[in-house]
Amino acid sequence: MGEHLLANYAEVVAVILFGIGFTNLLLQKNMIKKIIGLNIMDTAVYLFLAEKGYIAGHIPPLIVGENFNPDTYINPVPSGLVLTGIVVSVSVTALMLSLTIRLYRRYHTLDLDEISMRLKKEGL
Amino acid sequence: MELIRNFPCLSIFMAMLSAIISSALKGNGARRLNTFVVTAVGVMSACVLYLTCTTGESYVYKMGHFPAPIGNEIRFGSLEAGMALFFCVIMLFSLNGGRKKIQIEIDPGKENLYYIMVDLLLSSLLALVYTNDLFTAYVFVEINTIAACGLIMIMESGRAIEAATRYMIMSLLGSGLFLIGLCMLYDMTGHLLMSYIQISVREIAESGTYMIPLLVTIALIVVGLAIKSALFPFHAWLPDAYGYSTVSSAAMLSSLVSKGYIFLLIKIIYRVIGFDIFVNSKIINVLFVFGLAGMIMGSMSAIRENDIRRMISYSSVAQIGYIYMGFGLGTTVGMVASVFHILSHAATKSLLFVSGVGLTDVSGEKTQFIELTGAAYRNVAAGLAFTVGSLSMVGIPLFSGFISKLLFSQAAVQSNIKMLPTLIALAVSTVLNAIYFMKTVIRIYTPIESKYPSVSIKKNRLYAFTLLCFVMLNVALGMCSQPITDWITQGLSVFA
Amino acid sequence: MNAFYLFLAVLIPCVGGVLNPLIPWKKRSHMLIYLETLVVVNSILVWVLLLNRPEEIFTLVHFTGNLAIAFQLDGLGTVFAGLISFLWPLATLYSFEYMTKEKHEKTFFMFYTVTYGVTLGISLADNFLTMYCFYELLTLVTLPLVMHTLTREAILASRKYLYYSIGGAAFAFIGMIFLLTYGESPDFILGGVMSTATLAEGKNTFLLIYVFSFFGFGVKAAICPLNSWLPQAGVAPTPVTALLHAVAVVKSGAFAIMRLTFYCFGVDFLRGTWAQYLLMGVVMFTIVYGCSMAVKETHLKRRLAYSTISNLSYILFGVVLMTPLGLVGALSHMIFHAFMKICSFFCAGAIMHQTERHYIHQLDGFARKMPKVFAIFTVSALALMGVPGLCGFISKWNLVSAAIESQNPMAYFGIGALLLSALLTAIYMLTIVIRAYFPEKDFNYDTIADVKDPNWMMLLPLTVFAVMIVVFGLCSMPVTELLTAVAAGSF
Amino acid sequence: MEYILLVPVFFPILAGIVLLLKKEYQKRSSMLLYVGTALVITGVFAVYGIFGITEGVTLFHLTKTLPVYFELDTLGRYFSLLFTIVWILAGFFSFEYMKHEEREKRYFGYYLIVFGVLLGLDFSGNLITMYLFYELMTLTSLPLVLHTQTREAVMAGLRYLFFSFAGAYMALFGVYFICRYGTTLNFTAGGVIPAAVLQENRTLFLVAVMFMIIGFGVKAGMFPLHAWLPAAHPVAPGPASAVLSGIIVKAGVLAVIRVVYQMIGTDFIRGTWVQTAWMSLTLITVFMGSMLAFREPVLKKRLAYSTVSQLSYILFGLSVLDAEAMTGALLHVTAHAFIKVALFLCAAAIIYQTGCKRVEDLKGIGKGMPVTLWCYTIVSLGLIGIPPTSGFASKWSLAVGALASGVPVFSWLGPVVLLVSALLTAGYLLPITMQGFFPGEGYDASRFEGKEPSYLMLAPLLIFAALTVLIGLMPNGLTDRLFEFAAQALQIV
Repeated sequence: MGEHLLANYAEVVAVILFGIGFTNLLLQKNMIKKIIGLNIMDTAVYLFLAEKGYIAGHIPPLIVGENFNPDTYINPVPSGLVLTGIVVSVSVTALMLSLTIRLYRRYHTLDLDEISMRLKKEGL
Repeated sequence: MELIRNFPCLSIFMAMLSAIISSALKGNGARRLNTFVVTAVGVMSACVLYLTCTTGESYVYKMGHFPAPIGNEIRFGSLEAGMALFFCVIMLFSLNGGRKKIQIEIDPGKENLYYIMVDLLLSSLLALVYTNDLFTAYVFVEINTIAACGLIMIMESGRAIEAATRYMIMSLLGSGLFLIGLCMLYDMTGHLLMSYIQISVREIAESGTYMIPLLVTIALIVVGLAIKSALFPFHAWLPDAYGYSTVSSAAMLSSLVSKGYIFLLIKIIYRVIGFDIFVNSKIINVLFVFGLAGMIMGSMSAIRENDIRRMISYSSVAQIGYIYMGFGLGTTVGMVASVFHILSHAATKSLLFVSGVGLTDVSGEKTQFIELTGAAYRNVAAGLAFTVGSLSMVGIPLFSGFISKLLFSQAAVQSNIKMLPTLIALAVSTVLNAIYFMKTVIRIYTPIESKYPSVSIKKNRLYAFTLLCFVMLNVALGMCSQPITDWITQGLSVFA
Repeated sequence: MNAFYLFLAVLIPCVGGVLNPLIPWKKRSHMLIYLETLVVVNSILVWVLLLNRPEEIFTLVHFTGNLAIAFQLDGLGTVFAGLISFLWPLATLYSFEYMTKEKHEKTFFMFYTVTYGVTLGISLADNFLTMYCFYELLTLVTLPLVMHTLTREAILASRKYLYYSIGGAAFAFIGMIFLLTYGESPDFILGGVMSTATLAEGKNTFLLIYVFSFFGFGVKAAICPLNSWLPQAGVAPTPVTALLHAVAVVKSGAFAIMRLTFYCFGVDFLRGTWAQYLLMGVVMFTIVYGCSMAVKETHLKRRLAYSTISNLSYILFGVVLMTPLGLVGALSHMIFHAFMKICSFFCAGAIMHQTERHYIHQLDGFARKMPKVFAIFTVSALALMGVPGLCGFISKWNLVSAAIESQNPMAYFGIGALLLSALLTAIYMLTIVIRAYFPEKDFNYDTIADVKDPNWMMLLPLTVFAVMIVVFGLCSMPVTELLTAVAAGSF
Repeated sequence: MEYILLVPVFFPILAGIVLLLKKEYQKRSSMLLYVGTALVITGVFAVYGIFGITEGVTLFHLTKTLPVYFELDTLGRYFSLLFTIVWILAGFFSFEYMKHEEREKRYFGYYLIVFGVLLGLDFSGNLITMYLFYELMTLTSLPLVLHTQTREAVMAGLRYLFFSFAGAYMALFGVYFICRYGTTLNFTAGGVIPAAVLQENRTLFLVAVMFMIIGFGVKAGMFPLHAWLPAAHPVAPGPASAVLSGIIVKAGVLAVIRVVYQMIGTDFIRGTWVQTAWMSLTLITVFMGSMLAFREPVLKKRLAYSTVSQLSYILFGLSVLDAEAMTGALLHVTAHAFIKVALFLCAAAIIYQTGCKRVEDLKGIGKGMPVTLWCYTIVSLGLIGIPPTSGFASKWSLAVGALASGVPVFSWLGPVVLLVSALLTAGYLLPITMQGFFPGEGYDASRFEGKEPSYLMLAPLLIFAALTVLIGLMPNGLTDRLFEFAAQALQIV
């Protein structure tokens, strides 16, 4: 068991990071911390993907000049996935932030539970 | 015929394009464009459905330049086409039914934004339905989430924003899990195209290595999608999100967005994991239990609810429980029942939301039951439609709900262990459904000297017509269920 | 005759009823003539059908697979259809007079007439699904009738009625699924539709399912502990309580149970199992319980409703004996109780209509002022008690003979329950009669000076029913023979 | 010709119904004429039927297996003759008595109906017919009980009704089984159920018989369901209490004989717990009835308790299952009928004339109403069992039969209890005579002066007193016939 963990340390780190991010997103009350959690979570996934796509000793899949030797490249697909993922993550984070701003403007707090309490009190 | 094969791809892009164009249009224009696009996509889907049904095969459509193992693909059979058509129909009806409310509730300057969101939603739904690539599915899941969130928060009331935030957080948790599961799957199989993943998964399963990671992966994906589609106990966000958004949004969210995810799950079960592997994993038992719990608890919460919109929302929790319970049975028949229930519930729930708003409108915009007394006399069409919806929900014969109940029970009978719990839960849930829906029906038909004015059908032609369409759809599902179940069965068979 | 007419018989009242509120009537009498004609014509149609029985099956629509809405007429259906088509025109006539004091007549008569069609649908159903559909419809179309007065009480009652009925149907639904899955034929077949091998395989499961569906349909037949909706539903106008909650609705429940027991699961399978003993116990308890509650009750209609609960379980007792003779007993009590109870309810309705009095202690000395109504009420009371010479005696006799014949020791206790219930019946019915006929010595008749017999529209049905009670009591043989043939499957 | 049998049953019923439906008579006498004629006609036809017709007649079938059938056997003849005599005489008595009651028409209407029903009960040739008339009897006699419509009367009437129905339904339990397993429903000496069947379902039938004995015993005031009797009999108008106490209770006896002797058969229950229980119940009732009568201050109630006690004499005689004892029991039916009717009529006459109801008010009544009190005294002696009255003859047979029966314990316990009860009977009846004639020094009995009732009332009293003595003097003709019947019923060759 231990050996496996050690051998795949990058994956282990990724999963731990994912766990941290997930827990933050789920349990933090503060909106900003939630968003940070979200980002940690996403980043963990990218780490995981990057590690998966990396082949030791190979170079990035960039075509420089006429040199074209697929055997020396790392797997390009995960890199593509990471890029796409980052785009998605950015947009989602932006949306979350905009929501946070709106809530803050209205209620002057970042605590989601408190906002809920207030809404209940207002009886809306 | 060749042309028709381009339609799925075309419809996705049309929807996206219209979203982009709409940003440059005013509210009315965006609305017209949207109506046109939805209709056009519907027609195209119908053509695709016709094609796939007549040939009885599924087609693969290459996206981009790369061939199969690496490139992106669209794949469509009769089930996908039918779903796409159905989603278009429901979307059209929901938008028409809530049109007035949209004009009232949304800041005129932002109306076009609303339609942008709807267009995006449509495109993402279509993509979810058609795509054969898992990562593409993830991307569109996120687009779908964003669009849905936009539909909720467009109301700009505190509650709506709060609901949107909560919805967003839960969705992100779900998609996070989905994503990591997806990556692990990719790690194990080295593919992103569903068909190829399945081959590898099969090999893994046969060789017996990596069983635990495989199981974990399946669990992550399933839980991720379950959170997004509000399976009990992950449903906390749902009543607020459905209850405080504008009516069209609520109708679309409940009948389309969550159904889109469920359809994706079905697709993953069949195309990615393989139905038999999925059945042999323990996960279906978990789904089964949560499904049953959802059926009961959702209804219980609905009974306690004092607000008609939230009550209908909680009812969705129960209905989603039905669908997952059907998955949990682990038979093809159960799956057919679940798919049928997706249709039936979508048709009924949007009908309920749309007719519910008609009732609240004539009760001073109040959603509390006490204000609704006698509302059916003030808005006859809405009252009748709400009654039909309720009867269908309760599972009265002739309406769609009855057929899905019938299919579920027939599926349940085939399983020895799960038979009794399912049947009893179905019966109990029927009673609970009857309690809260019929209570409402009786209330709206209790005449009272009301201070609120009535609305005649003549003034609300479009609304009444929409309701009529919904009712017809419902009755059609209830009366002519044979072709539909045939179609589902056939669709599922070409699915894998 | 062509089997299509079966469907027609179901359709005419439904369509005719729905048309009623849509037609702009100039005068009330026009509407009444229309309705009565409609009902009478349909009843004639039904009777013609009964006498020239169509052999084939009329299929209306196919649902999925072998599920279809289909109609046919067999022995059991004949009995039930004959019964309701005889009672309905008379009850309609009665309600014309009764409803003069109520509002929303048009809607009322719409649902009242539609219910006729739906009940016929139950009796003419060819398969379980059809019966189930009409059974659910029955709940829905009778609901507005229960809440007709729209008082808070009525709404609560109707809600309860609805929940109970739908809940019951949900459990009956389970049975239906099993029958559809394991049955060899979707149609009703005397002796059961499942093969012995299938049944033997999952014996206990099938028994459990049978018990579920028995209780499911039992809701309408008001078996304990699912009976509390029935007395509450007494807030409805009397024609509803009388016809629906003494005959059509509750008997539909009993009828469905007969179908379930004799035509679906098959008595050979059920006899001697724990399911039989359990149900017999429940039924016996209900028999006694209903009567005891009736004795306690002081509201006239509610007392009769409790009496109905008890009497329905008589019918079910015959069913759970699970012998052909038991079915004969059950059917005869179904018919005779219909006459007796509708008669007593209509008397109660006449009293309420004429005098606005609802409680038994208000009825002192009424017999002198309403001699006809009370004479008829007395006849029905005696018949309910089972005095020989009136029809109640015959049906009880048939039930008990079946119980003895079944050689089932528990059935002997059932006889005891029947007799105890007969005694309680005597108590709760005759206290009313005696109060009305023999008020206390210094009773002042001026206090009820306003009380008088109702007009012919009410008296005619009452008289017919009373006469039928006596006629059936004296010459029951043709009926019993018919029922024996039905139970043997030779009719 | 056998259809004549139906006349005495249905004629009075119809006549009664007609009377009830008619408008109020202008003149009282025309109503009395109508009633009197109806009674006499019925009596004539009844006597003709009793002595002249041997064949049975089937009226119709209730169900295929349940014919309504009339036939007269010895028992039926005996009972119907007795009922006819008493009913007509008491009827004439009430012509006078009912003057001080209201709603006479209703009273006479039901009086006629009950007459017909009772004759139907006697004439019935099978179990189901008997049961039918038994229930009808309960229902139609109810208006007689609660005639006065005081609260007390209504309550007593209800009690009467419900106890009777409880009994009838208990009996019905047995009827069901007999009808199922019996070879015939007609009354047959020795029973109708094959011995093999009886043995096979032994427990069931024993329970059924016990139910039937207790059930029909309700009408005969047998413990434990006797409580209705002391309540119901006294509240009725005088002549009605007389026939209730003298006649209608006998219907219970008749039913018990029919069931035990002619349906189940005595062999089956001899020596079983049923017989023991039955005997115990009757003896308890005998003793308890007498004790309660002894303590009761109201005259009519005292007589009612006496009825409870005396009826159980009869039932005890039947329960011994011995020909001699049964003869005694049957004889006591007549004896008690005449005596108790006479006693009640005396009480009625006293109430009618003076309004006195309690025993202590009757001191010195002998001064004013000597004929009434003498009649009372004579029949009292009969009830106690002092020769030469009918009561002596019947009780003698009873005791002898019991002693000879050889039933353990009860063969001597029975006569002892009967003796004690006789002493108690003397104790509760005779003080009235003594105080009536000898009120004691200085007691002013002038309020009773000239209160002797009219001849219409006196005549029945005298006739009953005379009959009591007559039977006591010459019981043999009757006892022989009865013994013959008893021997046949017990199948003693």
